[in-house]
Amino acid sequence: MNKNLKEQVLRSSGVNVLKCMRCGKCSGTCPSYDEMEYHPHQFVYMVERGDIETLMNSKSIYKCLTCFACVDRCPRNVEPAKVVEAVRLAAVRQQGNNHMNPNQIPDMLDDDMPQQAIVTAFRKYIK
Amino acid sequence: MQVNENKEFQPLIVAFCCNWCSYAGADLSGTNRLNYPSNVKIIRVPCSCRVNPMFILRAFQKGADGVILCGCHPGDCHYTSGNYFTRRRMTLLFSMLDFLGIERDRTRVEWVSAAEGAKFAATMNEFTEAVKKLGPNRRLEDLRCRKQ
Amino acid sequence: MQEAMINRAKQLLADGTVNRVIGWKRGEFAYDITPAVFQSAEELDADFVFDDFTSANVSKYLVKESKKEGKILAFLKPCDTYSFNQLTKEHRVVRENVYIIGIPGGPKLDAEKIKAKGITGILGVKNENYTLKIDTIYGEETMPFYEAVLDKCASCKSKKHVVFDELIGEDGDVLESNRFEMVEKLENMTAQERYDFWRDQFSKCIRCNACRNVCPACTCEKCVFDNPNSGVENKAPADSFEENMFHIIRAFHVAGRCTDCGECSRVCPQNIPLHLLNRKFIKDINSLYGEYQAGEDTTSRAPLNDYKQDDCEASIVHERGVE
Amino acid sequence: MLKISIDKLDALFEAISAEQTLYIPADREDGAAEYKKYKSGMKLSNALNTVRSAKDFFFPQTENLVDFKMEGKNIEVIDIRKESEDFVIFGVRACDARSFTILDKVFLCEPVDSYYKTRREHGTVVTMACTRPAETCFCGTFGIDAAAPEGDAACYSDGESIFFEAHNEKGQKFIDSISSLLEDGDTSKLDETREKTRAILKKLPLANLSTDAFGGDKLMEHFNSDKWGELSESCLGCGTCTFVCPTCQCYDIKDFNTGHGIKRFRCWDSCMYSDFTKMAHGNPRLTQLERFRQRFMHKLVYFPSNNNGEFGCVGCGRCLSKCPISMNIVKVMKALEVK
Amino acid sequence: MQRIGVFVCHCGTNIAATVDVKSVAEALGHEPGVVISQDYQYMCSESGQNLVKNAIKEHNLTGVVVCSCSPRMHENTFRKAAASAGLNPYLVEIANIREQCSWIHKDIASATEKAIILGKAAVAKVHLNAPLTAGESPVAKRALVIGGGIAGIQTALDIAEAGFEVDIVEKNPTIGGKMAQIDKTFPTLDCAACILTPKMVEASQNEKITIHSFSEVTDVKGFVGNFTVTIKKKARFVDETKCTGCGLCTEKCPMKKVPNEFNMGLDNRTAIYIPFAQAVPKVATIDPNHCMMLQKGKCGICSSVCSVGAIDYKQEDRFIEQKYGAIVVATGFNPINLDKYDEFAYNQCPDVVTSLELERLMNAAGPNGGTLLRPSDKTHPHKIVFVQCVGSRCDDSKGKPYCSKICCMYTAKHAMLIREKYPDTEVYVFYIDVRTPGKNFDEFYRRAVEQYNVHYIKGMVGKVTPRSDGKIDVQASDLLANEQLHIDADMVVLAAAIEPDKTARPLATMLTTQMDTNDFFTEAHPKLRPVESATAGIFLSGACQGPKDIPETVAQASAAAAKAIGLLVKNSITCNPCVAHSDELMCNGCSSCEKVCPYGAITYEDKEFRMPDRTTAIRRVASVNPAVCQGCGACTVACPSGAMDLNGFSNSQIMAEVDAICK
Repeated sequence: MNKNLKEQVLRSSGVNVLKCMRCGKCSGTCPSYDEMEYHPHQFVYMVERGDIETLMNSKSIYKCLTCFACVDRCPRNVEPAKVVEAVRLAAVRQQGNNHMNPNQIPDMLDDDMPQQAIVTAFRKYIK
Repeated sequence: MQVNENKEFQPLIVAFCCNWCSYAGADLSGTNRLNYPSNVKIIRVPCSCRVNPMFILRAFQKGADGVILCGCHPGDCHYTSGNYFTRRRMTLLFSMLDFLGIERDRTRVEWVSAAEGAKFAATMNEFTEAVKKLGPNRRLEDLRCRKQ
Repeated sequence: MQEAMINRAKQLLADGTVNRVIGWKRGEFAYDITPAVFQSAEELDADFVFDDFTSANVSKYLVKESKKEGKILAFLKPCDTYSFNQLTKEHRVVRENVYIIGIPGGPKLDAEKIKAKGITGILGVKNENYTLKIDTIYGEETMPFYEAVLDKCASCKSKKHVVFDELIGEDGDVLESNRFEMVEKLENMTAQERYDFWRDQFSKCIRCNACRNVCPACTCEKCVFDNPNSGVENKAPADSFEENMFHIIRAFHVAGRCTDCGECSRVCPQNIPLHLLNRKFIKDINSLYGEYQAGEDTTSRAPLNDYKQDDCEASIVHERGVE
Repeated sequence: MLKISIDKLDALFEAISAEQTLYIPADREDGAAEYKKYKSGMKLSNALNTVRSAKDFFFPQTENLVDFKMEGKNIEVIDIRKESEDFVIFGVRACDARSFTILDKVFLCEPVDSYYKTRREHGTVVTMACTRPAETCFCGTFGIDAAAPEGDAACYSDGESIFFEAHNEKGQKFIDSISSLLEDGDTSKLDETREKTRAILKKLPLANLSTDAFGGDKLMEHFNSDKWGELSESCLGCGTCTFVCPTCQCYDIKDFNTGHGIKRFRCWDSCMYSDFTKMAHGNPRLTQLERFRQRFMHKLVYFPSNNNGEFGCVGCGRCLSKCPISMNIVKVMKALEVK
Repeated sequence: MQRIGVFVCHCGTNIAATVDVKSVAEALGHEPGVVISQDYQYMCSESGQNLVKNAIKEHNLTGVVVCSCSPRMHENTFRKAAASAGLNPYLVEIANIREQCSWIHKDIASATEKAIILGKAAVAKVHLNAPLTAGESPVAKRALVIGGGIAGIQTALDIAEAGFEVDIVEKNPTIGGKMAQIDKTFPTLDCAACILTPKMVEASQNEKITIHSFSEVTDVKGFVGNFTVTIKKKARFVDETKCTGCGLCTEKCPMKKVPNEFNMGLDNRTAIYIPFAQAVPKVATIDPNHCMMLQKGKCGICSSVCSVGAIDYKQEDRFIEQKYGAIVVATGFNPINLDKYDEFAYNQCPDVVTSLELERLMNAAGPNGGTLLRPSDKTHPHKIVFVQCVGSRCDDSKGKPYCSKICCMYTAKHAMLIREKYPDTEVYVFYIDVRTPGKNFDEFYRRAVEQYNVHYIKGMVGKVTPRSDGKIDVQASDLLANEQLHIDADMVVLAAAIEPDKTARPLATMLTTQMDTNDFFTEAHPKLRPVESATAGIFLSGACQGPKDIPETVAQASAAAAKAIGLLVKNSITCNPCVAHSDELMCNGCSSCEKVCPYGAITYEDKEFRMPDRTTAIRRVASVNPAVCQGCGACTVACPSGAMDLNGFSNSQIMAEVDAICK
């Protein structure tokens, strides 16, 4: 288990996961629930346990729509969406040098691809 | 026989204890025969909130090297809220003393319940040691009161 | 401004709204202005002054004045209104007996600062485009206006009038001031440095009580330092301890009540920065118990007469800052 | 006249302080001047005057008089007076120099205050003539010539050198002790400087302030004046004027319990304080008006009445610049002289 | 001149083994003011006490210092001994040389030295002790109960039973409170009305009990044993003494569209109304906001049909003033407003109801006569979802931080009742935790699961969406199955958090009692004095102190009654003489002391003073009520001028101790 990762996620999300009372309202309200391997309440709990890598390796981090329904409805102001975002960010950061290089892109580039998608691609995809 | 010239510095500690918790806690540490230095002299007050900053300064003026104030744990005050006022007053007073460059370890607030005889003794041991390390009170003393 | 104030005061005297006016009376030189009560239009015309040197906070005088027969007109600068409000809150002034006209605040000037420049024999001071033209026995001298501004005005906290019946000029806002800068600087020194700093300052103290007697928060019927039964009464610091004692206890007694009007430092004949003690308490209160400005209102609980169950412990003093 | 070049002042101070304790006015960090015990490297202040007056040397703010020791139920009285050492106060202005004359009248008349007397005997007052009087100066009102100060010895500066003149035996002894550093000098430039100073003194804003309306015989004219109410209204009742005043000489005597004995000490008191002269029966002056009146009546009427017309003020102007609300003896005199 | 006697106890060897008691007595004998200094084997024994008594008489002592065990042990013993010898008991001081000296130190020299110092401190203090006399204040033999719910009724009945007059002040037209609205009670499932209404009748018939219904407390003055309370009897436009409660007026009233608060607005009542059939007092009340006569001056039907002429359209609010010895607060609770919980669609869909509304829907006297029907279309619901913790256990910004305590049990009750009566109905309960501590409580909940097949699902409902087909989509996650559920429910029942009644806070101000941040009254001690407020003479009953179910409420109500009775049986209260007092000449009237007094013992009055400057001035000065002050001393430090001081622990006494110790 990576303790630094947990620290990083807690710091970048600004969330106090210990406030969670495990009611599951976040998951109950989540529109992407069925798409996700790990659900919002699990994110909070797994971050509390420090099991960040599992989350980072799960597609769930890209399934969160950041609709903030969980943030709005959490009775304890835990803000699960911020935790998801923070894990996502941790994953993005870890890709480090493994990012695609700009010069690799033209080969794959579709003319109609919006610019934003290209930028996102830099972040998301590894070689 | 050799006379030890460098007698160890013995600080004078004044402890204000509230009647309901800390004074009883001090009694308990006596009942349990838990030792703490005889440097500590206790003054009984009804509640920690009775302790006026003037008393604390007065103790330093007259030769105390450390002053500790003990009261009920927050929420347990016999008078419901006395120690909450104490906490604010003493926080500000100690902060001011610190601001004036007086050593921080000469003053302290500690919550000791009537059941915490061991904590009382431990606190007094610790505090006496801390003050001993600081040496005699020179920054907040009245020279006229210094013992020759 | 001065003229507008005199005219309005005359009107209020004439229509019977008030029977006297508290303001400032001109002196022998440019700067030696004395707070005074004016009873008539003639007196106002003759002596009433409002200029760059009318820095004295007149709110404390209202403790006595507001208990006299009839209503008094008081001209209050923004900082003075905070003092007045605090006095109202503590039932020390009778609000109904005071008609308050809010007037613009400083920056006001400090004659000591002009003199500190080596300018002596001051006969007159004029502000021309923020350059002071000073007429002296030894010829005319000039200096930048801002170099002669009172310390308390240089770190002004608010241009807002928190209480008034009417305003002359416009009301301002609470300012982002740098007033805690020096406190912070001291906090970041070592304990030894802080001790040396204050010892140096307090050793100048002559216990003239000017700081206490000018302070609008110090309105006790009898100060503990004057009361032989209090156990701490003393008239002169016979030892460095007594210098400390007086200033610690005085600051403590006004903690949570001091509006930071800065009069204590202004009047200290020995230039001891006494306001730093008050600001230290204000800064601590703000950071530990939430922002609080004494005198801002007349109903809130003073921080030392209040508590929260989850207040920090006194040990926080051991845990922060420089030792 | 004997003189020393200004750039050799350091050597002079070193020489004096080698023999006895020397006090000179020196600048503080905040720009104000105060008398300090001379240490090598210290510079003589250019300020016109110190914040605290020079009276502290003979009449300090607090002073232990006697100790008592208690053993159980016995009390022992301990005389703590020690043999005093000689000292020199250098650079005293004309006003402060005159204040010693006034204090002498109080402390050296019977019964003589031995504490004061001892210090007076051991102290040599070396005065310095003024060259740049301020707007607050009005020593002339009391017949003081700022260009020719009193004191045991006097100094005059012409901008380049300082000239010495002895006024009495003690002053002569002082000059003799430093004579090796002095040389004879031409006083023509000095005379010029003095004349210039005197011309400035005449032009001062308070130069025309007169004592005609005051004096020992004017009690009834002023005591019940209705001006007092108005004048005292703004008075805060602090003691600033009293404590910076070179002639105020009131004190209180108190006991302090050190825990292992009693120290009986005296400290300055101020007639502006509400419990000044509080006695068993109470307080004779109950209002600030009465206390305020006391201070000025004492200086302008009672003191001259008891001291052959000599006023209890020297016009140093300290109270003018230090009063928190700028109420002072000049304003009082001007208000009272108007009939 | 003081004549102080010092008595040093050996306590067998307890003290004498480590403290050289002889030299302590010897040393203290030399202290100023000490005329006799003795040591003795057991000072607390009868002969030891006689030693003290004889010395007092023989040496005409003005103060006594006993160097012995802790004052917590024998201070009273020696005070009594002194009193019996004619010395004021408060002129005795104890130096604790056992618990705080001989028992903790081993070295004889240092222990003896310390004992001497502690003795000197006590001598220094006793020099400044003043004789104190405990004051007495009379007790008015009447209690006031504020709130006429089950808590107030029970307290009133118990106090009346003990023979004291009790007044109940109830703001509604009838007593009964929330319990009157409840259908069945857990864990026994007996009918609430069946157990409550007899108590209501008993209260109304008890000669010692006066019920002020439709009334409010508007002012409280005084202190323990001696409160003066102003009660506003709101105009009900019906003469209570004449009205027989026949109900004819309510039948004839043409204004029939007023939402019925007793039925939670689920049906309507008339403008003149009797809240429910068993109301006490059973008198009609006119709702002036809806009465056409009072609004427009036209109608008057009720007046014409009333055979006893009880209707009085001109009635005004009346104020009565009464003296009480004790006050019991029983202001109860309310469910919170659910406006901010949009996700549960409470305001959008009539079929989403609160639990209290469900009580009414299921009650035989409710809008549907006891048949559970959906409010929207009056059909039977076949799938009902219960949502727990709505607004409870929340972050401060989202709701109440506390657990409302009663919801788990009443939800189990509801679920069970529904399954019992309508076995074709499926019941789901979405819970976070099921909290059922209490006698027979968990068994009750297990019955709901095991016997009645109620579906308990762990997980909070995330979203409730009313659908166009009349069903309600309930979206939630089943945390144990780790899946998201959608339930097409017919009804949703929300277990809304409960909060103290809105009238509690202004009342607390009047009573100078303390409240926590949630507006629950604070008890004097959370463990040891749970039914008393910190203000003497004010007691707490029921949910005004914290969420409670009925058994707990009734228990606390009786406990509060017992405490009140304990006060009322006394003819007078002996006051602790170690109380604060204000030096009026020093007092600034700044109110600092009042702000820190936990007991409301300090009041201010404008008094005329001869001032030092010979003028006469009216000054605002503090005065401490010695019957209320408990002597904590908080005020003494809050007072900047030092006008406040504390008897027995005065500034000068404590400073003398400090001085003696630091010598």
